[in-house]
Amino acid sequence: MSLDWQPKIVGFTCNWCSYAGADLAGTSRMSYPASVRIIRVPCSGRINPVFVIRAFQRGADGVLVAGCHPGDCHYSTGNMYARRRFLIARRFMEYLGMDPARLEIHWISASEGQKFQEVIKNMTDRIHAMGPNRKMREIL
Amino acid sequence: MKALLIPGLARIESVRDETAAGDVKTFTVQFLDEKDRFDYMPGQCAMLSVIGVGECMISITSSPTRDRMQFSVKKSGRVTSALHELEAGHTVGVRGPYGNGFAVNEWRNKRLLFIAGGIGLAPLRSAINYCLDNREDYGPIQIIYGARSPGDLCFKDEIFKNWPGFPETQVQVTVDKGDESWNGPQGFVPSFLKEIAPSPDNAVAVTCGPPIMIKFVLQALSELGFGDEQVVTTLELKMQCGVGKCGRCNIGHKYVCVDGPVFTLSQLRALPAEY
Amino acid sequence: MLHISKHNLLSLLTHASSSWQVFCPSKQGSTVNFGWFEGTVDTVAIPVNSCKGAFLPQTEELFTYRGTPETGLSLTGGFDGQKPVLIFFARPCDARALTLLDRVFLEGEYADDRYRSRRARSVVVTVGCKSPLDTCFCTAFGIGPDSKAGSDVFVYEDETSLYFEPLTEGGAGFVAAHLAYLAEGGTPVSVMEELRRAELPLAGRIWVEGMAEMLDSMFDHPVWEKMSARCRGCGACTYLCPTCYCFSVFDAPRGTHGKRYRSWDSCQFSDFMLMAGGHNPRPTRKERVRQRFMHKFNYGVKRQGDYLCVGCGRCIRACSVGLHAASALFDLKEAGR
Amino acid sequence: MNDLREQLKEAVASAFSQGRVRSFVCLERGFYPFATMPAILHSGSDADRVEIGLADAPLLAKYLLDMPKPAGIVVRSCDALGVSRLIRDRRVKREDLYIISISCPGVVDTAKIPMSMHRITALEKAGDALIVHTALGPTELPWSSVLLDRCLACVSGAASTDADVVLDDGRGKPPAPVDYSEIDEVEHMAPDERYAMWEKEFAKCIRCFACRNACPACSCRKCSLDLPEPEWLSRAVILPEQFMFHFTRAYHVAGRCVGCGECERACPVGLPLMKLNRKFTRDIETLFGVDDARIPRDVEVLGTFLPDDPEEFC
Repeated sequence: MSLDWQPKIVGFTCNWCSYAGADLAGTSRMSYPASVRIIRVPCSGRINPVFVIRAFQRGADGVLVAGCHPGDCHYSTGNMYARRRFLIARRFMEYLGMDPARLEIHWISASEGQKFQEVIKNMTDRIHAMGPNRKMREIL
Repeated sequence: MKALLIPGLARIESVRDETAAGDVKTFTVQFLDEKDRFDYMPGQCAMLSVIGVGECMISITSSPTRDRMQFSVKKSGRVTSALHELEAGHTVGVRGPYGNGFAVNEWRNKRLLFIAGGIGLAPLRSAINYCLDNREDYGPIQIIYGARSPGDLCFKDEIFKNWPGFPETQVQVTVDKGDESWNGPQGFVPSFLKEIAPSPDNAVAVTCGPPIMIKFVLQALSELGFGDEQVVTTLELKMQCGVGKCGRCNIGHKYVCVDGPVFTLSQLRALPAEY
Repeated sequence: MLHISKHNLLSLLTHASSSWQVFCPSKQGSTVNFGWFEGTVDTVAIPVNSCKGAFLPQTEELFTYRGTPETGLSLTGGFDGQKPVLIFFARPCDARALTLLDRVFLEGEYADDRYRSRRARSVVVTVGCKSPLDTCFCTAFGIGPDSKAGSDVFVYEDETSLYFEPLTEGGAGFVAAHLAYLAEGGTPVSVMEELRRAELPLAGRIWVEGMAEMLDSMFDHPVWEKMSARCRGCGACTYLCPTCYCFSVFDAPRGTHGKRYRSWDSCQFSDFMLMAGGHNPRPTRKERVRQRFMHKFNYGVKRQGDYLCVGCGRCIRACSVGLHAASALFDLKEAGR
Repeated sequence: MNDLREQLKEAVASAFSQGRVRSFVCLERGFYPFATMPAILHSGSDADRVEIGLADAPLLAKYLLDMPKPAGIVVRSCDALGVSRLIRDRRVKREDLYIISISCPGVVDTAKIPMSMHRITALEKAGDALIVHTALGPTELPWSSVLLDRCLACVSGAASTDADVVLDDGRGKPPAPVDYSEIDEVEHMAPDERYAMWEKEFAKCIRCFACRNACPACSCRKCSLDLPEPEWLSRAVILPEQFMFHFTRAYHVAGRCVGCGECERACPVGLPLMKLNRKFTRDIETLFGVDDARIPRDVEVLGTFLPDDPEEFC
C-alpha cells in the first residue's frame, strides 16, 4: 500500500435527508475527504443490500448507507424497512467474511451537514487504517 | 493459428438511415488492419461487435463486387441498439465470413426471383448486386419487395433508380398500407407475388423477410409450381460463436451458422420445424 | 511395468506440477471435484464434475479492451506460454469424452485455438475403474473399466501401488520424466483381470443400439412431454456432463476498459435461444429437454459420428428429480417400441 | 406404510373422479426402483403410479406453478410449508389447490448409504432401521443415520392439517429443532478464515441454478439474475460474481425461506446452502422476535417493521 493511498467510499444517500445533509456540508464550506462518491437514491428503503456487494466488487473500500432518522422519512417508513434489512444484511456480510466496519449505516438529516462531515472523516480514517478492501473484489 | 473468436477492428465510414422511423441503418465499414480483412460471398454473414456491449450475427449486405463492406441493421436488441448509437468514425469489431452464402454459381443462366420483406432485403441485396455486376451470367431478374409502409422501404435508391436501370431487370414494390405519397401497389408480399405469378420455368426463387411472410411466400411459391429445390431462403437464429461450436443455432443436426444461413426448401423440409 | 507406491504419489504430482498444470480430483468440502492441483489428490472417488474444464474452462477471457467505440479501441489477449495440461486420473469415460470434444473443437473448418493449444500438449492419465458406481453405464457406449481410448497413460491400481502403462508418445514422455519416482517390475495381472470382469449394474437396462435411427422419427413423440414434466430447468446435468460444450460470449464493460469472456452455457436455460426480437424456438422445457437428448443421441451421431454420451453417470448423480441420460435412454426405448 | 400408500392412491383417484383436480403432482417410482421422482398425473387412472417416497424424494410444491388448475399435490409437512409459501407469495391460489397431506417418518438420502453397500436392489424401513438389500444380502443401518439433512430439522412428521385430505398413520417422525451449531461454528471463525472457507465453497459452484430452481421461495417467472440488462449477475463464473450470486440468492429468500433444504439437496456439487439460509433465519428470529421463521406468515418479516426494532445505526 502506497503512503498516499486514499480509500474509495461509495455513499448511498437518500434524496431528502442525507443527500441534503451532504449538500449542506458543501454549501457551508465544511471540508471532508474526497474519498466519498455519492450515489443519490430516493430513499434509504431503495438501497438493496446487493448494491453494497456490487460496490465492494467494483472497487469500493467502504460503503456508507445514509437515510433520514427513523420517524423522519419523507415516505414515512422507508427507512424503517431499510433498518430491518441492513440489520440482517450486515450480519450476513460479516458471516461471509467481510469486515463489518467497511459498511456503515447512519441517519443523517438535511440539517446535519456537520454530522455528514464527521461521518465521512471518521470513516475515511478508519478505512485508511484498515487498508484497501480485497474481499469480493473484481480484478479487471 | 488465427484466433477464432477475436474480432478485427473496423472504422465506420458512413451511416445511412434507411427508413423513415430510423430503425434500420446501413453501416459502411473499413478494417483498420488489412490483415483482418476477409473475402466473402453473397449471403454470408459476419459477427459484428459493439465492444463493451456484445456481438451479433449480421448478414453482409454489400456485394463482394463492390469495394466496401456494408451491414444493414435493424434496431431490435441490446447490441443492435448500441450499434445504432454509433456514427461515422467510430470503431466496431468484425469477424467472419460465416455461413454458406447463396449458390450464385449454380444460378448461372437461370431466371432469378428475389422476394423480400422489410429488412429481409439486406441479405438478398448482396446477391442482387452480385448478379447485376455479373449481368451476362444470369437470366432475367425479378425483384419483389414489400414493407409495412413507404417509409419502411430500405435501399430506396436501388429499388427505384439503380436496379430497374439494368437490362432485363424488374423491380416490383408493394407496401402493406400506403400513404398520400404512395401511388404504387398495396397489399402483403405473398398475395402480391401470387398476382404477379412469375413462372417457375428455369427459375430460382430466393426469399427473406419476417417469419410470417416467409411462411406464406413459401406456400404461394409452391402454388405457382416452384419445386422445393428451386426455393431458397435464409434463416436467422440466436448465435454466439458463428463457427458451429457454441451449440445454439441448430435445427436438428444442422447449424445455421455453418450449414446455413441459406437453405433450400427441400433441405428445410428434412429438418425438424424448430426455428 | 513401472509402478509407484501410493504413498509417493503426492510427491510425484508435486514434482510434476513444476512443469505441468495438473488437473486432478480432490476432496472439496463434502464432495470430490476435478480441479487444479493444490497439494491434495483423491484417487478413490469419481469426481462430481468432469475434466472438460481443463480444456474448456467454465469462464475464460477472450480479450481485454481499452477505449470506447467512440474514441478508438485496442484489444489485447494473447494466449500462449502456458504449461501443458496433465489430467491425473481421468476415468476411461472421461478420456473417451475428451476425444468427442476434440471432434467438436479441433475438426472441421474452424478449429478452436484456445482448446487446441491446451489440448495439444496435454497428457491424459487414466486409471482403470475397479469399482464402478451404481450410476455407471459406460459399457452401453462400448467403453469399459479398462478402455484406453483417449488416454496417454493407463494406470492399474492394486492395494498398494499404481502401475503405469504408457500408450502414446506423450504418455511415454510423461513417464520418462518421472522415472525417479517409479520402480521397475511386476505386472498387475489380477487387476487387469478384475477390470475385464468388472460388471456394471446398469448395463442390462440401458440399450443404445439403433437409438439414433429410432429417434429420427421421434421428434414429435409425446414422450418428450412426459419426460420433461419433472425437469426443473437448471443446468446441472449439462455443466457436469463431460461431453456438453455449449458456451456463450459476453462483454464485461467497466467504463473505458473491459473484457470479453466466454462461459459455459446450457441448452436447458430458458433464454439459451431467446432472440433479440423475443422469438424463442425452444420456449418450454419440452423443447429444451428434447434438444438435450436429441443432441446426445441423434444430432451428435449425424454430426460427430458418435453418441455424445459416455455413460459416466454424472447427470444421474446431479439431477435432483431423476431426469438423466440413463432414464432418458430407458424411456425413449420404451416409447419407441 | 403400504396402508398409507393404498389410502393415498385412493385419495388421488377420487380427487380426479370427483372432478376436484385437472392434474396432480406426486411421487412415482424412479429409474432406480428404490428412489422416487416427481410425476404429474392427468387422470385418475394414473393413480396406481403414486408412491410415498422412502428415499431421495424431491419436494413438489414448485411444480404447482405450471400445472393446470385446479391442481392436486401430495405433501409432507416440509413440502406443505413450500405450498404455503407459494400461496402467500400469490403464485398460486389456495382455492385452486387440492392438498393431500401425509405423515412422514423421514426420507432416506441414498448418498448417505456407504459406498461399500452399493448395488442396492431394494430399501426397506423396519422399525428404527433401514434395511439395504444388495446382491450380497441385507444390511441394517440406523434410520437416523441415513436421513436427508432436511429431516434432521424436521418441522413435523405428522401430516399437515391445512389440507383437503389428511392421511396420518401416526408413524411420523417427531419434530426436531433446527440445529444452529453449524452457524455458531462459522461465526466463531476469524473473518479471514471465514472468507477463505466461503471462497473455497463458492469456487465449486458451477452456477447451474439448481438451488434457485428447486426453491419454493424463488418463484419469479423471470429471475432478475437471468436478465442481460440490467446485469445484476454476469455470466462470468469468477469469485466476485459467486459471492454476488450466493449473497443475492440467500438474501432474496431471507425471511421467506421455509427451511426445506431442497436447494441443498438439489445442489450437484454439495454446497452447504442451508448454512447461508439458516444464518438469516436465526438472525431474524433473534433480532425481530420471530418464533420459527420458517413458517410462512401473512406479513413478511422484511415486508414490515416495528418502531422499536433494534437500533444499531446512529
